[in-house]
Formats: sequence, structure tokens, C-alpha cells
Amino acid sequence: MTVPALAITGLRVGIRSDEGMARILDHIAFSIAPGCILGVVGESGCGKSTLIRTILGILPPAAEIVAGSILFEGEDLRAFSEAELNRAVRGSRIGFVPQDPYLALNPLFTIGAQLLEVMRWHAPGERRSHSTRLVELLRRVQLPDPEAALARYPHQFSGGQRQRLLIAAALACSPRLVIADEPTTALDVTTQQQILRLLRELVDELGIAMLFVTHDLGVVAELCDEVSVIYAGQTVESGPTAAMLDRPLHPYTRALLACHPDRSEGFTGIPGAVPSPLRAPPGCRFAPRCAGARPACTGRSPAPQWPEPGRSVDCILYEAKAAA
Amino acid sequence: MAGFIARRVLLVLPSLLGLLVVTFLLIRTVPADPAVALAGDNATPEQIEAIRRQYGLDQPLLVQFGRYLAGVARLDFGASQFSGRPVAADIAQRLPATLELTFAALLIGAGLGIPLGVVAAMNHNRWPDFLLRILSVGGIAIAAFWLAIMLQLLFAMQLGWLPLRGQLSVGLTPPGGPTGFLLLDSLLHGRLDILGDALRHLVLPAVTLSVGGLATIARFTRAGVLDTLQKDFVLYERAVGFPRRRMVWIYVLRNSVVATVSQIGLLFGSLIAGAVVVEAIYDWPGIGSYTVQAILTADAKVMLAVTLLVGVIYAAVNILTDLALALIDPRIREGR
Amino acid sequence: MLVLRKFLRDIPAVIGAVIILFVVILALFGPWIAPYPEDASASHLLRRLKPPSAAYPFGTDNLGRDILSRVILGARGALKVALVVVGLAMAIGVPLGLLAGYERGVLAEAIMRVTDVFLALPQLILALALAQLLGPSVESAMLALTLTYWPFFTRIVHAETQRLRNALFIDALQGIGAGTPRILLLHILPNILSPIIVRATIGLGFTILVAAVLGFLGMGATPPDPDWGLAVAQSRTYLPNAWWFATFPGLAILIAVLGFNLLGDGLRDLVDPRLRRSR
Amino acid sequence: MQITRRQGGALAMASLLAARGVRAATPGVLVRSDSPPANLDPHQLFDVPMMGYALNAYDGLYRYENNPPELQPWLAEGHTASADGLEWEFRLRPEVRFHDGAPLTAEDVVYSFRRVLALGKAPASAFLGILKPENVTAPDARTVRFRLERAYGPFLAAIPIVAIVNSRLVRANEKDGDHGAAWLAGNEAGSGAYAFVPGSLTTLERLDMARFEGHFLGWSDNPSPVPRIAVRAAKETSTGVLGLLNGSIDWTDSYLPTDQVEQIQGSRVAQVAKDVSMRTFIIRMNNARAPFTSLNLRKAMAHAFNYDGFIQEILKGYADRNAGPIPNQLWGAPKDAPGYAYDLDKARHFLKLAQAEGFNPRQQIRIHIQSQLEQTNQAAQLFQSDLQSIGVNLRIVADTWANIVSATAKPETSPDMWIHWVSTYFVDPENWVGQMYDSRFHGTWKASSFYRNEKVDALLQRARGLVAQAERAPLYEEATRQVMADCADIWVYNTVELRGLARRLSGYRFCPAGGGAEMRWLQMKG
Repeated sequence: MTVPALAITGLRVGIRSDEGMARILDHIAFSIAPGCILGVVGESGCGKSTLIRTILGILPPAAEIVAGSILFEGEDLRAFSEAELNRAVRGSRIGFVPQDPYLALNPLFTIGAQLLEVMRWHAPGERRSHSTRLVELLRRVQLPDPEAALARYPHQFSGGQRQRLLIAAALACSPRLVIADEPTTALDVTTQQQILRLLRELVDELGIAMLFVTHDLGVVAELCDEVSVIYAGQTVESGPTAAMLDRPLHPYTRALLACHPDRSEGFTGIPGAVPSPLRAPPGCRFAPRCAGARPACTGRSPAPQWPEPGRSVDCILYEAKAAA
Repeated sequence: MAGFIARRVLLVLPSLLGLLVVTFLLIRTVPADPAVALAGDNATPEQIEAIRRQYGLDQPLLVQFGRYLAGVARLDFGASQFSGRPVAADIAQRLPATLELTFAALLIGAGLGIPLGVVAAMNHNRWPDFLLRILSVGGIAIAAFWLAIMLQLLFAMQLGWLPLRGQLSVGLTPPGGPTGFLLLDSLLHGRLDILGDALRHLVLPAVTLSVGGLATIARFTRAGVLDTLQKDFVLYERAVGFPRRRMVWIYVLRNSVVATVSQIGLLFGSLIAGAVVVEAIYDWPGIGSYTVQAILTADAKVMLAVTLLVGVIYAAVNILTDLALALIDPRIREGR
Repeated sequence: MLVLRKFLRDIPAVIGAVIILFVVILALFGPWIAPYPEDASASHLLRRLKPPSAAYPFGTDNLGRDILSRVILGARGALKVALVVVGLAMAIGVPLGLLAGYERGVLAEAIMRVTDVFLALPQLILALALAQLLGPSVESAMLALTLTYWPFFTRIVHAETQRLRNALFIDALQGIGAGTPRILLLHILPNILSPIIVRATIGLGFTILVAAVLGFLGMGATPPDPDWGLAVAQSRTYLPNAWWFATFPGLAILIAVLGFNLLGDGLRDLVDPRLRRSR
Repeated sequence: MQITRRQGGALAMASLLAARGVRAATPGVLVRSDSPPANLDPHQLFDVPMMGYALNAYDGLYRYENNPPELQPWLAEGHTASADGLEWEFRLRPEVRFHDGAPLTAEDVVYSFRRVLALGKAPASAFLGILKPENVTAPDARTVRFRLERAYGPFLAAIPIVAIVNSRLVRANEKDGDHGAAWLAGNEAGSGAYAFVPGSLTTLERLDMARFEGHFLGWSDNPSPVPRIAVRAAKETSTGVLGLLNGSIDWTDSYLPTDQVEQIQGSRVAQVAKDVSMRTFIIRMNNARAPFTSLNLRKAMAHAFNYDGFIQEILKGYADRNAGPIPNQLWGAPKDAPGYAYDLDKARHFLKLAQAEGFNPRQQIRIHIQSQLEQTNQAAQLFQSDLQSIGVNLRIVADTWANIVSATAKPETSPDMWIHWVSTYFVDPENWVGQMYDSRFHGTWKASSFYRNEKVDALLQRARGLVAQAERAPLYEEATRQVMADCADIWVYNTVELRGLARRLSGYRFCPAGGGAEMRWLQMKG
């Protein structure tokens, strides 16, 4: 078996606040194989952004990793110094596509200046070769008139074009892993489709791994090979996309799917709200909202179960089944 | 770009006219009468009246203003009612000294204030930030002349490193022409001895004058950087591993100095005002002490000319500021 | 309560608040605190310009008055000048800036041109004219300062408002039919408070200092007011010998202004929604 | 005890400051820190800075020297006057040359006087009413004749006011009939002991002068005259004092604050020259307007000012009590008039009388001070605190010279009280009592008490029309006695002028007219 591009196990991240330590990520576990797209799905506030910042090592000063490991191509990223991360990981071996293409580019610098800055830093070399490569990439992401684009400013592009720029930027230093943070939410539906198609093509073409963070199950269904569902900082269920969408195991996944307009007749919704990480209930964090909750759920955290090959679920229900 | 400048210049003209009207009215409301001073200590009331007629001070307001405007249009600002000297000549002689001083102060203020502001912001709520906040406030609060005297005591009296006062040592003669700026002229004439001497004289006044501006610049830069650091693109730049130092000093700073640069435009006015005190203490032969003299002697011609001059400088600096902003921000350049 | 706790954690802001509280107490109860309250106007020729001692911890001034007492008694005037001038300047400058930045066309252009005129008007000349019209007093100096200070607020608010008026959320608000005053006051103003507060806190210090200069030229506080700026201005004749005469009133100005600024910075961090979001 | 400690401190500080001082002095150049005149034309201005310049760059027919001042022949060898005081003839010295080498003749003198009259500015005021331009004539190259409209006692005393200019040079630079006013405002056309260095002027800031070898007096009396003078105005007292202490200033103005004297005296590079002048310090009262129409109130005020406290404590004794309007040492000042003394009981007594006449003590009395002149401020505050103790409410109004003198044009606008000095422009009682209390001068700042007494008017009118001092003196004395009895103003002191001088200078000569600004007597080492 090949080494996964990214493997996270038992990750816990806390943030110091006025009212004590908040467990913003409680236990997160998943892995992505090269050439694979993993969708990480969760409602807003579930810790998706923190997860990305944790992997990239750009947590806010008040936050820290409490436990767990982040293995990137077999190396523990937690062991890297800030300088090493900045020089050799972020933007080079791990590419990043941000959420909002309108806000992510520095408005006062030309596209060329910004993108080449990153390339020069991560792969010192001749300026010309960098710009040649960049132009090629821009052409690859189907940006019109790529040569001229380098001299233009961000506000002179449309949203879709900017997202293409950012995708090209993420690929510029030949990364092994690309993290995409809801890259299509700010775009209109048609553009969204084009971008998703582009991403899929690029992953297949380059054989890289991609971590695709989103709240949109529809996008996941369309794009991802595997899915990992997060609720309130905890991974609740992971597995191949098709299998999971067909037969969700965790009550939360089921509820989530039930909410999706494409997949249910009635718009049901989940009662209650995502708990604050400060006042996370003991045991399973979904228990207070779970229709099938039982007293044991609030007693302790569930242990991960593997009810089918390639699928895992964190729910007491399946502990019982496994035991039986 | 040329259109942009032309538009700005055109917009300035009505403001300047408005400025003149306001000032003229203000000055005319002041009862102080220059004729009394001119007539001297032993004058009879009849002699004072004669002088008043001679200077047209008995004419209706509108006539006086019309005459004055006609003069200004020919760049003739009249003669000082106090000294009888042509106002334009006196100002032309003194203005370069003030400009040299203010530019030097601005240079020090921006040269130190911007980096200090950045450092403070990058260390938000840690000790360099606290220190800078306290120092910059102190800078604004410290009375210029108190600081000036302390600097004089230390550097001119105790250490003897720098001259106490003046623009040039007594033994040296200014090279004269062509620009009127002492530093520039001595350079053009190749008189490095004069240049060095003039620079030594410039240090203490410029530092004193810069303190308030430095504090303002540092504060605005700090606030700007803090604002910018919240922007999505900074997070993005961190996420793709921009070189740290270049990210702060180039990519973040350029976004943060917009407010600072607008401030520098405003600051220039207060620097000229601050020059009044600094010039007095260091005996700097600039426009500040000239203005105070004019105010104390109710010399309307000089006050009007100085007001107009400050207005023009202010407008010019603001146009320059706008140009600088346009250079910084491409969106402004495109008129968005 | 959360706000208060957050504020208390900001040590410089707390220091600032303590200083301001102290100044306010001095301003309110100065005559009861000062060791020699009669030195507001009395003079004692036999103890002129004495250096600091146990009896006169800050020394005595050119008329033998206890400088400590006069520093305490001066708090009221300083507070009055600073708050009134900056308050009035904001009251004039901020609404005009909002209006000029939000509306376009003749009105906005006119406001900005008038602003430019006042911004270019030399403070001293304006102050002189007003002092003559209204009689030289603290009040006319305050008016002069106000008239030359409001344009600073207009400029800043104008620039910031212009920047915001094209923002998406303003479009949205216009779309749902929110009225102009509502948009300006409830939506734009909170977003531009940060530069306003910074400018205002700088202004508090500036005002006290410029008032001192005006006092020296005979356009501000008049003797025997125990005004800090006036004391500093008068002390110049006795420097460098009688250093205490200039130093203690000067320190009083510095500390008061420091208090305003630190407090202002703290407030800025509290009210700025962008900073709030980051926590 | 405390005083000693303070003195000790001052001395220690002075020696500390002076330790590195001497280096800053410029060899061969005397640096003056007083202000240069607002312009260089001695016929347009006549004030202390102008005298500081004109006494060196120009010469007059006569000049005041020494203290008390003596009128000495200068460009003139002497003069004759007709018995009726109308005809005056001055005989010029031979061989006097201007700085450009041209000889100085009677023609230049005539031109100068006519120019003064034509310009009509400050130096003209003594002559405008009594002299017509055509009546100044030159019968020959060395004789100047004046024919006055009427006899004028102070005529000779005013003669030094007029500086003699090089008529050819000035005429050559006349423009649009301005009598060369624009040109001479920035240039020089004199014959004095020092010549202005062309191009060295920055108005009110700096100018340079160089010794004129060919001065008519010659230099044989002075073994080491100052070769070059650099005027560099110091605007702040503290800067001036520091400059004196570090040697970069050789010569300050003569109004050093008394509190700085000790420190300078303790220095090794500088000292203070102290000279009794003729410059009186006066608190004016507006006699023409309530409440000061009341003689009793004026007396109450005069008894409530702490003269000794002000002179001894605030001025450290550097002033002489001068109980009347005329400086003590000048003729015409009555030696027997006692004046008013600080006595709060008497003040209360007169205050009661004033109240009986209808004065309301709650009424606020306003005293205007010249806020940039610290002494007026201190006097007002001292007065205020004494008046408070007898129940009079005095309010201090900070003001400027220009505003006050404009306000004094009319009794309605003139302040209740204000404070000023009267300097010597010509050494004659007319300069003080004559112009201050004759009602014909009402409307000028000097007469701003608006005092009116027909007897005094008549006495002063007569004194003005006589020439012999012996005849005039009793008239001025009588007028002065009357003014003092009417308690028109509060006369405080006669100034001791305090000038900081570098120790490398010697031979300083003081004269109340001009305040010692004549540089030709100075000797300089290094």
C-alpha cells in the first residue's frame, strides 16, 4: 500500500479563551491517498477552517495542537519548524485554494508579482522559467490571455477567472497535496461547475491528492472519491462517496442527507444547534440533537468502528452491533 | 493621470479664493490698527489719521479687498504694513528655510514612524506595542519647546556635539541662489563645508519638529497594519507560505499606508504650525516666526499672504498625497 | 459583562482609564485635594521659584505659588478644553463626512471644498480674529480650535465612507429599502469608528497643546488661571534654571494625554467589529 | 537658607553649562542676539531695534552719550539758536564720508530731514507740527538752517532722531516718488562706524555689519575694535541665555529677565551689565470712564500695589522706584513729590470713600497685559492678589500690543487699566509727562489715561514753547506735581537695563537713549 498523501489521527486542537480552553477540534481522523479527492463535510462552525489552518501550521496565536499526528507523505508536520514549514511545505508541497477569490488576492499588486513571489521563494531559480511555467499553468486552467494576465491587477478579473488564477497558483510549485477551502461558494452555479470539472481533471492529470473542504454534499457527490463528515470538531463518519451517500451510517450523516433538497422530498432540518466548543457535551457531541440517542451516548466518547471495508463511523450504535 | 492633476488643481482655486475671503473678513474684524504702530510713540492723532489714509485703511472693505485681489493676481502681495518691506520678498527669503525644516521633519517622522508602527502592529498587545503606544503618545503630548530645550541642554551644552541655534554658523556666508534652499544651494555650489554645517544645524530642529508627526504616523501605520492583518489575503499569503518579512514589509505595508499617506497630507499643515514654536526656539529663520510677528503687530498683508501660502502648500501637498495614493492603489488610479 | 472583562484584560487601556478617572477626580474635587487651594490666585513674593521640597513637592512658580496645587487645580480646565473641542469637532465633522462620502454630486463636493478652506486656515490667525471678536478667553480659543479641527474628522470619515459605500452589504441594505440616515448611522458609522477614535485621541492631546500656544499669544487661558499650558508657556522665561516650573505642568499634560490615548486605543479595540471578529 | 541653596544650585548649573562653552565663540565676529529692525530705513521706523542698528550704521547731527545722557555734537560741530527759538543753524564737521566714499554735506542733511517729513512715519512725529520741508535749507556745504513754525522746546533733544542718509545714493534708487523707501528698507546709505553687509539681511532675523575704517571719529581711541558684527535674533529667553553661556552669543538685548542674572554672573564666559535707564513702568487707568473717574478709587488702587515687593522680590532689586511719570534722574521731575506707597489700610480708606461716591466693589475691573511680556503678567497677578484682599475684583485680560494701542484711540474702547513701559526716544520731559498727560494727545497710546486738566494742559503748552531748560523745568515740575496729586496713573519703577555680555568684550558704554547699542566703543579679545 502506498503512503497516504495526508494521514491525520486523533487530532485535538484547543483555543485559549476568557472562559478556559475550548476544544475546537476534538478527535479528527482521516487519510487521503495520492490521486484521490477527499471531501471534508460539515456545517459552518464545525471546525473546518481550523482544520485547514492546523494542517498548514497557521493557527492563530491562541490556538494549539493538544494531541494527534499529521503525517504528510509519512513526515510528521508537527515536527517541522515554522521556517521549514514556510519554506518547504506551505505553498510548495501543499498547495492551497482559498474560499473567496474576491478577497484572497492582494489588491495592490499585479497577479504576476504575487504569484511569482511565491514561486521564487519556494523554488529559487531563474525568473524567466518561473513566468514561463506560470503562463503555461494559466493556460492550463483556461484563463484567457495568460501572458497579459501577469501584468494585471486582481480587480480586473471576474470571480471565476480569479479562482482559476488561484488554482494555478496552488499548482505552481508542483505540490503533492492541494487543500481547497470551499473554493466555489463565492461563485455562481455555472462557474462553479466549470471549476469543479477543472479540479477533477487536474487531480487526475497530475496524480496529486486533494483535501476538499465544503458544506455542500452535492458538490461532494459530484467531485470527491471519499468523504469525511465532521460534527462539532469530531470526525463522525468516513468512507467512499458513493457508499456513504447511499447508505449513511451515522445519525448525523443521515440527518445531513435528509436536509439536502436533492435527496429528500420534505425539507426536514435538524433540531437544535451545533454546540459551542466551550460547552461541548460530554460523550458524543451530536447526542443532544440525535433522534436515536440513548443514555450511554452522553457518558463517554464513542470509539471508531469499521462496519464495512473502507468505512469508519464513530457511534455507540455500531459498537453494539460490532459487539453483537 | 494628467487629467486627474488638472482636475485637482482646478478644484483648488475656488477653495483658495474662499480661504482669502474668509481670512480677509476675519482680519478686518480685528480692531488692531497698523497705523498706530507706524506713526510711532510720539505721534499725534492727526498723524495717525494721515497714515491711515495713506494706506487706504479708511476705504470701504470691498474696495480694499478688490485692490488686494488685483494685486494677488499679479503676484503682488503688497508691502508689510509693519515693516514696509515687500511681503513677497520676505516670504521668498524665508519659505525655503521652513520647507527644508518641515521636509526634514517629515522624512524623520515617516522614516521612523512607519517601521515603528509596523513593529508595534506585528507585536500587537505585547511589550513592543505597549512601549510604542506610550512613546508615541508621549511624542504627541510633549511640548515642543520643552523637548527642544532639553535637546539643547544635552546636545548643544553638555555634549557640545550640535549647534545651539540658527541655520548656519556665523562665520559662513550662505552661497546664495539659485533655489534659495540652503542645502540645495550649497550642494549646487559644491560647498560641502556649508552643507555639512547646515545639516548639523538642521538636526535638532528637525528632530524636535518630527516628534509629533512621528507619533501620528506610527499610530496610523499601526492601526492600518492591524486592519490589513485581518484581511483574507493575508491569511492566504500565509497559507501559501509567502516569505514572512517580505509579506509584512511589502505586501501588508502597502495596503496599510493608505491611511498614513492621507495623514501625511494633513500633517503637513500642522507641521507648519508646529514650526512656529520650533523656529522660535532654535532661531530658525523661517516663516513661522514671521507669522507670529505679523499676528502680534496685526499686519494684515502678511497674514493674508501667509494664509494664502499655507493654503497653496496645503493644496499642493494634498494633490501630491492623492498622486501617491494613486501610485499605491491601482484601483484609485482607474478612478474606481 | 464580557465586554468589561475583555477591556480589563487590556492592561494599557486600564492604565488609561485609571489616569482619566484620576484626572476626573482632580477636576471635580481639586479645590479640596490641593494643599494650597488659595494659590489659584494668591501670590507669595517671598517664596518665588523654590525648587521642590517637602512643603512644595513640585516647587513654586514665578509668583511663589505651589505648583502641585496649581497642577491639581488645572485639571478641570484641561479636561474641559480637550473634551469640548474634540467633542464639538466630531459633532460637526463626522456627520458632514458621512454625508459627503455617501451622497455624490454638488452637495458632497461643496462640503469637501468648505472643508478644504477650513483645513487650510491657519489656526493662529483664526484664533486671533476670534479672540478679538469675542474677547480673549478660553472659550474663544476653544471655538477657534473647534473650527480648525472638525475638517480632520470630515476628511477621514469622508474617505472611509466612500470606501464603504460600494460594499456589498450597503447595496443589500439599499436593496431592502433602508433609509439613508439608518444606513449611515447604524451600518457605516460603526465600521469607521476605528480611525475616528484614533484621530480623536490624538486630538485630545493636540488640543491641550495648541491651547497652550494660544494662551501664550494672549488668546487662550488668562492668568491667573492654573492652566497647565499657560504655566508651561510662562515658565519659558525661567528656563533652564527653574526646571520644575516647566516640568511638572508639562508632565501633567503628558500624563493626561497619555490617559486619553491609551483609553482611546482600548476603546478602539472594543468597538471595531473587524477586530472583534478575530477573537 | 532656601535662597542660598537656590543660588548655589544656579551657580552649579551655570558652571556646568559653561564648562564646554568658550569653543562656540566665533573669532573676530561679535554675535548680537537682539532683534534687527523690521526694515533698515531709519526714516521709516524709530524703535529700540532700529536704534540698535541706526546708531551704528548712521550718524546724526547730535548724539546722546553717557548716563545720564548728555547731548554731544556729532556730525555737527555745534549749533546756534535765535532767542525766540525759531531759527536754528548747525555747522557740520569737515571731512565726513559715507560708506561709499562720498562726502557728507549739508545737502545730505537737508535731504534727510525733508525725507523724514515726507514719509511722515515714526521719526517724523517730533517735527511734523513745527517744521515745513522747505524750511530746512543749506546756505552752504557745511551749514544747515531750520526755521520752525513755532518755538518747540524739545527740538534740539529730538535732533538725534534723524539719521543722515547719503542723498545721492537714495535719490538714485527712488521709484514712483517713494523717496527710496523700498530700496532703503533693505539697503544702507550711511556714514556710521559699522556698515551693513549687502545681502546679509533676513527681516527680523539676521544681518551682518563690518567695521567702517573711514568713520569720521577715527578709531584711535579703540585698540581692539570689533571687526564684524553678526545680528542673529534670539526669540526665546532660554535660547539667548544658553547661547550666552556657551559663548555662541556675545551680546543680548538689554531686557534679560532678572531671574536669569545670577546664573549668567556665575559663568566664566559671560556677565550682565546693569545700567539705570530712563524707561518707566506704568499701570494706566482710564480716567475718562467709570470707575476711574473717581479720584478716591484711583488713590485706593495706587496704595494697593506692592511696589517694594515687586521691585525687590520679583525684579530682585533691578529697578528703581519711580513714583512719578518722569524718570527720577531727568530734569523736570519734582524731587519733593512723595508719590504713593503700598499701604492697604490707606487703600481701604480710599476705597470706602469711592464706595460712598457710588463705586460698586463687585464691579469687575479689567487690566490688559501684553501676554508675551512676562513682567506685565506678573505685575497684574501681584496686583490682583492684593486687590482681592481689599475686596476689589480685578480681571486680567491677555492681549497684544497692536490691539491695545488700537483700542486706546478712544476712551470708550480703551481698557480700564493696562501696563506698559515708556522708553526714551528723546531725552526731554516732553517724552513723558508732556505726551502722556496733555489732552491734545488723547487718542494716542501714550495718553491713554485720558487725563484732562486744563491747568496741566496750559503748563505743558507753555513748557513746549520755551527753549531754555531753566525756564521749562519748573513748568514740567508743576505739571507733574498736579498729575501726581490727581493720581492719574500708577507709576511703578524706572528700569535697570540688564544686558548679557561675553567676557571677551570690554568698554561697554550705556546711554538711556539707544540703550547701549552703539558698538564702536566695544573692545573684543579674540
